[in-house]
Amino acid sequence: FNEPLLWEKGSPGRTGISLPRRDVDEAPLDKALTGDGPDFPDLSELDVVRHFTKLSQWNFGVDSGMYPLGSCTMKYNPKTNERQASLPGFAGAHPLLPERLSQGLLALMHDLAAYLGEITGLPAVTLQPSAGSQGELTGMLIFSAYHKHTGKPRSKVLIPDTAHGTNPASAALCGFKPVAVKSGPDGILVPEAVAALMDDDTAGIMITNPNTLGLFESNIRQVADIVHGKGGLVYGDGANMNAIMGVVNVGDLGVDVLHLNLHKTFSTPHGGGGPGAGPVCVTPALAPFLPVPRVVKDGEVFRLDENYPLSVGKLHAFYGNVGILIRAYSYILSLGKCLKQVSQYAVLNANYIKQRLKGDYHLPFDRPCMHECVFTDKFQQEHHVATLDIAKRLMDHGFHPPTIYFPLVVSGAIMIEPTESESKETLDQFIDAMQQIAREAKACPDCLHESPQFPKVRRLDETLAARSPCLKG
Amino acid sequence: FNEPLLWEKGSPGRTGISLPRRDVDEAPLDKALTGDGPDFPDLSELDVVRHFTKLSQWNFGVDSGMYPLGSCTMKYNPKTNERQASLPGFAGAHPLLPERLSQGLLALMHDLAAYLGEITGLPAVTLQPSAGSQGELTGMLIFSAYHKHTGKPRSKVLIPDTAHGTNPASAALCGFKPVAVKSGPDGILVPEAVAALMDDDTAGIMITNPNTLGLFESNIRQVADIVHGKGGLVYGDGANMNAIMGVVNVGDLGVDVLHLNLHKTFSTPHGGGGPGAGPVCVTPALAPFLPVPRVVKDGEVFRLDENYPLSVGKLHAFYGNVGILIRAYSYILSLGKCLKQVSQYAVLNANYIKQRLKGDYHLPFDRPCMHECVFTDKFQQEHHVATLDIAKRLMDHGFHPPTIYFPLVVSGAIMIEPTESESKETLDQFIDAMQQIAREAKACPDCLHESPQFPKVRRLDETLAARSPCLKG
Amino acid sequence: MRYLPHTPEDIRAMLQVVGAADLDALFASIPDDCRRKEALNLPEPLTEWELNGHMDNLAAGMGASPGTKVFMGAGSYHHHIPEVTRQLLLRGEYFTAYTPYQPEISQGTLQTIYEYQSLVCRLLGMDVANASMYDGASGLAEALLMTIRVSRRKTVAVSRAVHPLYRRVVETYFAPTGFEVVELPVGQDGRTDLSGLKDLGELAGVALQSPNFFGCIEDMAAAGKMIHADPKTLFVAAFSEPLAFGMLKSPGECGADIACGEGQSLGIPQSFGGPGLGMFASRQSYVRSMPGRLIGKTVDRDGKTGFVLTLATREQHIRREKATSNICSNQGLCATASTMYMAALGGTGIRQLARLNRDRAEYLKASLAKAGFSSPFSAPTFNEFVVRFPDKFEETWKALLEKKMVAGLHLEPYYPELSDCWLMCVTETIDRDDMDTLVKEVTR
Amino acid sequence: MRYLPHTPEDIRAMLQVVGAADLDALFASIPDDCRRKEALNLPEPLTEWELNGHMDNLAAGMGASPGTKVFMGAGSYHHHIPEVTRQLLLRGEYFTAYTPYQPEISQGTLQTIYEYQSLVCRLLGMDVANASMYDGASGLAEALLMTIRVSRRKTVAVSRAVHPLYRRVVETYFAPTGFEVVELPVGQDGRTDLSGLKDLGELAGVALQSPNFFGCIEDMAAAGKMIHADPKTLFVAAFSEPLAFGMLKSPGECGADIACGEGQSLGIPQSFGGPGLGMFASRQSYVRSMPGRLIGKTVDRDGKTGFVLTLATREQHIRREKATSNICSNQGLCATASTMYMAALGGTGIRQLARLNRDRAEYLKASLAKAGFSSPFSAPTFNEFVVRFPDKFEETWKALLEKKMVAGLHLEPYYPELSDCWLMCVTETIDRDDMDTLVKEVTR
Repeated sequence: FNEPLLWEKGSPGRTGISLPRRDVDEAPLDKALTGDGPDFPDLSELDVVRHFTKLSQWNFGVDSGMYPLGSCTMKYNPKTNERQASLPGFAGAHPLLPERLSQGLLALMHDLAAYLGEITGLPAVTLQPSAGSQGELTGMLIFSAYHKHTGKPRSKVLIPDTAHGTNPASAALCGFKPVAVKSGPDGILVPEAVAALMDDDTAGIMITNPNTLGLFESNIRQVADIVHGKGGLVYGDGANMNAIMGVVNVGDLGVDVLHLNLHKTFSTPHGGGGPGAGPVCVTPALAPFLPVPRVVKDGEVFRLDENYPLSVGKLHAFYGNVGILIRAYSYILSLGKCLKQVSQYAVLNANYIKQRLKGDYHLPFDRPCMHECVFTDKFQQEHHVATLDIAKRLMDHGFHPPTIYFPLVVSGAIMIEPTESESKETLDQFIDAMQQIAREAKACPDCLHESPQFPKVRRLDETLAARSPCLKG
Repeated sequence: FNEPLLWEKGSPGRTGISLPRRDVDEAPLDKALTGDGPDFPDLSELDVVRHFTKLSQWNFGVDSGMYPLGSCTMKYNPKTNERQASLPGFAGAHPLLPERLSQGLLALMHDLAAYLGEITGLPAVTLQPSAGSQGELTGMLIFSAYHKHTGKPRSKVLIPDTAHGTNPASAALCGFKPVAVKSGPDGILVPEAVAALMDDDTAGIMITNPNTLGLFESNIRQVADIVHGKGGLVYGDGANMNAIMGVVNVGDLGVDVLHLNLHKTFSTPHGGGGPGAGPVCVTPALAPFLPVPRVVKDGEVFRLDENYPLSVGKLHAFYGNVGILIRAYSYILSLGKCLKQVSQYAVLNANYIKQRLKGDYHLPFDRPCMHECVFTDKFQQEHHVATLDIAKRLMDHGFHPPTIYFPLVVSGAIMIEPTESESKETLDQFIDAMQQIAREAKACPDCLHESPQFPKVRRLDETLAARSPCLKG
Repeated sequence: MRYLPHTPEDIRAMLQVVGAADLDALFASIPDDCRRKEALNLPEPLTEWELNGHMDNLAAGMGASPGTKVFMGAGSYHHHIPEVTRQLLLRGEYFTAYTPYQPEISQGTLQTIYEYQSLVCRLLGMDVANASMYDGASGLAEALLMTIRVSRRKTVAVSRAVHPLYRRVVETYFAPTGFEVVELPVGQDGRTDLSGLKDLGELAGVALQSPNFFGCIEDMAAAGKMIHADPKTLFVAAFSEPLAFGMLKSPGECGADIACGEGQSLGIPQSFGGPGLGMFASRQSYVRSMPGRLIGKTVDRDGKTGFVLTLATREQHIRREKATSNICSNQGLCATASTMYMAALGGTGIRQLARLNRDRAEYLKASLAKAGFSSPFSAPTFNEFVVRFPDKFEETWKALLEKKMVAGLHLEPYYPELSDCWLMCVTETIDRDDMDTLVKEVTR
Repeated sequence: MRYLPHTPEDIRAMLQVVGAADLDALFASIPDDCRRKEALNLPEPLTEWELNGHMDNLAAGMGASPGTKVFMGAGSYHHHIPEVTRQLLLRGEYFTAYTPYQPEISQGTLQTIYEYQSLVCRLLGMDVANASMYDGASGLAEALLMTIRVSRRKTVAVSRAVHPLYRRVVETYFAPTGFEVVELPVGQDGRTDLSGLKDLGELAGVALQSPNFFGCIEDMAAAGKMIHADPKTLFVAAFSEPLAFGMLKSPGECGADIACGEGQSLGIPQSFGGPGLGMFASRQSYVRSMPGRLIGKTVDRDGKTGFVLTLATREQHIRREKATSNICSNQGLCATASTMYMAALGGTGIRQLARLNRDRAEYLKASLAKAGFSSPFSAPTFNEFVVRFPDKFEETWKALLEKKMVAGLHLEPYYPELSDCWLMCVTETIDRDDMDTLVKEVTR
């Protein structure tokens, strides 16, 4: 059934909210300043409940089934984290409360930063960036500030072709010119390629590790040495941290700056696109450049400290997405040392899928993967079946499709990240579905072209949407 | 997609719960007493979340759309009531806490009883019965205790054919023989019919008012006089109280005992069948017979009083479904005097549907109805389309069907109770759907026989289920 | 008001269709002398925010767990409830649905309750379970009435060690029926003394509770044999703490014909005593005499598996006064909660949790004994036990309330012969530190 | 651990398929010198119940509304949030979904955000709104960068009455770019003084906030005219309290080219400052220069209406370094919350609620004035205003903390020239009694 748009519902004068009693007189206001108020529909509370209940039913989430969207780490979002974030003491807290009345959240932020420092091996941490991309921006601001401070502003940043898509834009926002580095034949970075490009006008390199092919950049220490040798810095995109917690100390690899995506590795809800949180972890040497304010502990008291003259400044009006930080903190406390198991199982699951599907789908890099594996549609192309068809058909089997056509270095990529949350039975069901689709690609390519059949709508005309944009009603 | 049964999932040793740390030694126990523990499946937390998320999606509730199930008063269940009932002070309260630590809920129960007394006009109230049917049982126990006390145990109870289905069973549980009273040609009780049956071995009469045809029993005062004249009592089934709040004082009608269904009139959730709550309101004369304990107020302190020697005793180990009482109390406080509007709009909605559909469906009693109206399939029978087909087809239009084949006095009954929660637009959509079905009954009877088409399953084989019961897996 | 959608314009338009001049005219069929004269004397409606404040105040006036340490069970147990259960139960599709009369759009409720019935059978070792009763007490009353229907006899026997409040509900149900309830005494060890059973004549049923009200684990297997010495007598196994079956022999293994009790322990908040969950199960042969709703598995027109309400011919809307019971609902949402809870707990979890309950209770029992407070009863116990305290303990108990501890339930009002005894309870929510504190406080 | 489904048997079976001897062997591709030597130095995992206790303790250490009466706004507002919003947001289908890359199974998120975009346009009087930015501050920075892209100029002007913390974020974003930000002064009346505008040369954009940081309502219509005296300059209308548009002229009506600000007021908990909601809208002609995600309406193969992410060619994963911004997510769940809130509020509700906010704030302003504490500024205000307090007020303010009142925000750290001034806020959550109490306390 269709659900009408909000403004196709309701009746003027109806109400869906409880307004406090009026206990003061009306105060007049200059007519020149006042308007008519927005043309919102008037609904009852039940109208609102039904509308959003129905809309939600057309959505697929981790709670609906396996969601192996590569590079997005769609793990289980624990329900208890929602309880914690909604405690009135947290949810009702004004950000400018005096420190005496904010000790609970200041302590939480202080300890969360320490845990993230321990997990990454980069002990100086800001929690302020609102998402991974703002974390990247923060990292680039630090690059910029560092080089300015050391007296040598630089103009370029190296970015391998296996890095995350946001990296070039983040670098560009800080005035850096991104320079692409081609990865080697094994899908990983070759030190020589970096050495050839690294010079003293290059601020550093941005490396996603494990990279977007799901492979560990095993030459990273050599690469870091090359970059450091030229006075550059190494930025690590920690979006894929879920693969290596407790296994790799990122600080040991020569990485100077790393952002994390709490909505990936640390189980905070994705919420249909956000809010996220993108803490940035740096070496002690770069700590002075972190955003302010920073939470510091004086004896038993926590306070906010603005006094870092080299700081890049503020990225958020207050302290970032604290509600998200609370959830990540809850997750870390719930798992503690078992975070290493999280990574082990995430990697086990990806390798299991890789191994079981590699007869059915083309595997461009057949080597042990980390938390995700990348196939292509090469075998299916023979039957005129493309990655998109395979993805859409998976919906008819009750699965969310993997990430498709990314990374760009692989043509027709199918990037599968199961995460540690999925059980062996669920993986087996997914593998069965993928194998059935592979068989169907041979037997009935049109069945795939016509998919999906079961969701509320069929394939949507994206060209029409972009050519004649209709962005509001 | 099918969702497997719980025990078809899981893997032994997996866990979905957080067990407290063991901080004491194991204590041995005689082997003769110990068993192996139940054969439950072992699931992860995510398994549990997905299982019940998916199952819930196959259910239709008031939050999903209009649910005009006659006699069930499927009104909106306000979300705030859930907040209140889950406050830790309430949800975590042990029923045998000392009174000093129970003042909050004792006050709530005391005031709720007073409000229900005011709404019904029967001021002595017990909140203990767990549902309407237990309320009826309580009423019959009071009948029995009253007659025993006045020295004349009686053996029969009069029950009109338009009364609720549970009435005869409730009377029988108390050892009364139910005697049917035929309603008159207008669908309401005729005093003469009662006079002919009422004698001094008859404990009283059970009247549903408004009755199950949605009609007000306008002769109720005369009927009550007849019953009282023979020393009998009048029981009112208040399941349909949603029609008459603020309009009728039930005490004025001559009713001595009345039960209410909080999950009908007072908006508590139906929860797929319960829990309900069935408070019983009685005249001051019958107060001594109410169940114990009763909440009393001594000065500013509330306490539980057991000292009512004529009481029928206890119906519930503790005080009834307090969690449900909290919700009803919240509802009453949220509406206050506006409860009269609730009844007015409920009646308006039913009459509007009656008026708009009476050309399309046969209306056995064409007179102003109260909160529900009863049609039949008489017009559609000509095309071999029955009430059941109409009901099932409504599902394909996104509505829950009305109550069907009840009341029994009307052949092929379709009993529609919209409640006050539904807006005019929703009623119009429902009316459109019903009219379309009426047209379809003529044009394509088989389309109706083959309905529903859209839900997860089609018509189910109930005969098979009853003939070879499979009640567990 | 946000629950009432009608605008003045809607009302006007609808009245016109109906042909009524105003809202009052809708009630024309109600005679004048039946109309209410005075307005409802109720408070002004509260806003959502005023209501929140008011309810927060009332809730603050309660001494509830976990803020207060409650060493008291007696039929209501404080167990941890996973947040998962709470959030899933709030899903409107479960929560705002009625009894699943229309199975095609009620498969969620139906499959869930089918799973509930199945897990209850597994837990209790029984053949068939219903969709739930109101609570443990009325369930016991219904069970005893069922033994009368099945056996066509007129007397039932109930142990004095059955929860005293359950027995009062049984009394209420039996009062107008003419059937008799006799009481079985409690022995020195805290278990039911069945030695006089054979002198009680033809019994329809015999009800024991295990763990019983004193926390003592009855020797149910032996009791079953003694009761079945008369093959027509039904053995009713009652309970108030089903978690015990994570480690004890199930009622079915002990020969019970009917097992019934309170399921609140299984994921349902205490809520001042209700709503709870009346669990009810029996042998297959008695299914048609069983009260309450039943869900069965079947197929649809296309042969696809589905679930429906079944065997409704036992019920009151069809059989009317001949029905097995007048019950026409269940505790649907509570049964759903317990299904979620049992699913989360799993077989491994329930074994561990039951063990932990017992072991912690044993720790307190031993600590109190060491401090000089021993139990009058020798039978093994699960997570509750009786302790004899010295004369002045009532003062200590009151003093402990100030320290937010409820040090057990005084048995005097329920068992005058145990006026110096207190029923203690320890679940997994009470840890060793809590117990050590209690022992320190009662010995000081 | 309940989040990790693998049993030892599962692991064994999977390792065998993979061909790895043990879990460590899975990491063979990581060179030895890249392996972590020491174990993670993290606390032991907490149980769900230990975590609850720990978090309850931390939360108890906060002076949060409603327990504390906070007369402070300054970009974070305590408004009532309906329980409906809270419960609907917990629905897993919304909550656990990712960015709607696969529209066929994401119509819930997509239609909701399309509705969000539409309601934002209606509220702000703008042509097109994006799917949201991180917060009001970074949204303003993005807006100013957008004026530079559109106008191809290099300097922007920002009023000193714009939220000082927003201006600091703008500084951060601009620092490495080489573009310049100049400040516009505040006049005697508390509004931006635009008289010097014409001397500032070719401006890409001019940003004003209304109500501004001092709560003063800027004369935006007049400002728009002055700014557009240079037709290439874009007028950026910022805000931190969108509820004001329930009664004020919208940015669009005042000629704004871009409207951007913080939407936390619209149904989102304060949460110590985040997550909030960066609302962002512009004129139609600038849509392709706009940062952030956009949802558009389209049809499926059968001609059925549906919604998709669109105009992605502006975005970083396609345009890479040429993208309009590096932002690749939005505040999806917060945008969803605000859509639910705006739907519940409705047009009638937002008018009434805005009025009530203003009227209550005016009551406090008048009461304080009567008590001798007047505002340094004469411009009309919405629900915040500045008051000048006497020298020793800091002591009173601290004393009031003990009484659970936060009597406004001291402006000194933000505006040294206003060192004796405090920014007060009154929303609908503060009633007359609360205000009377405050006035009594500050005058005693």
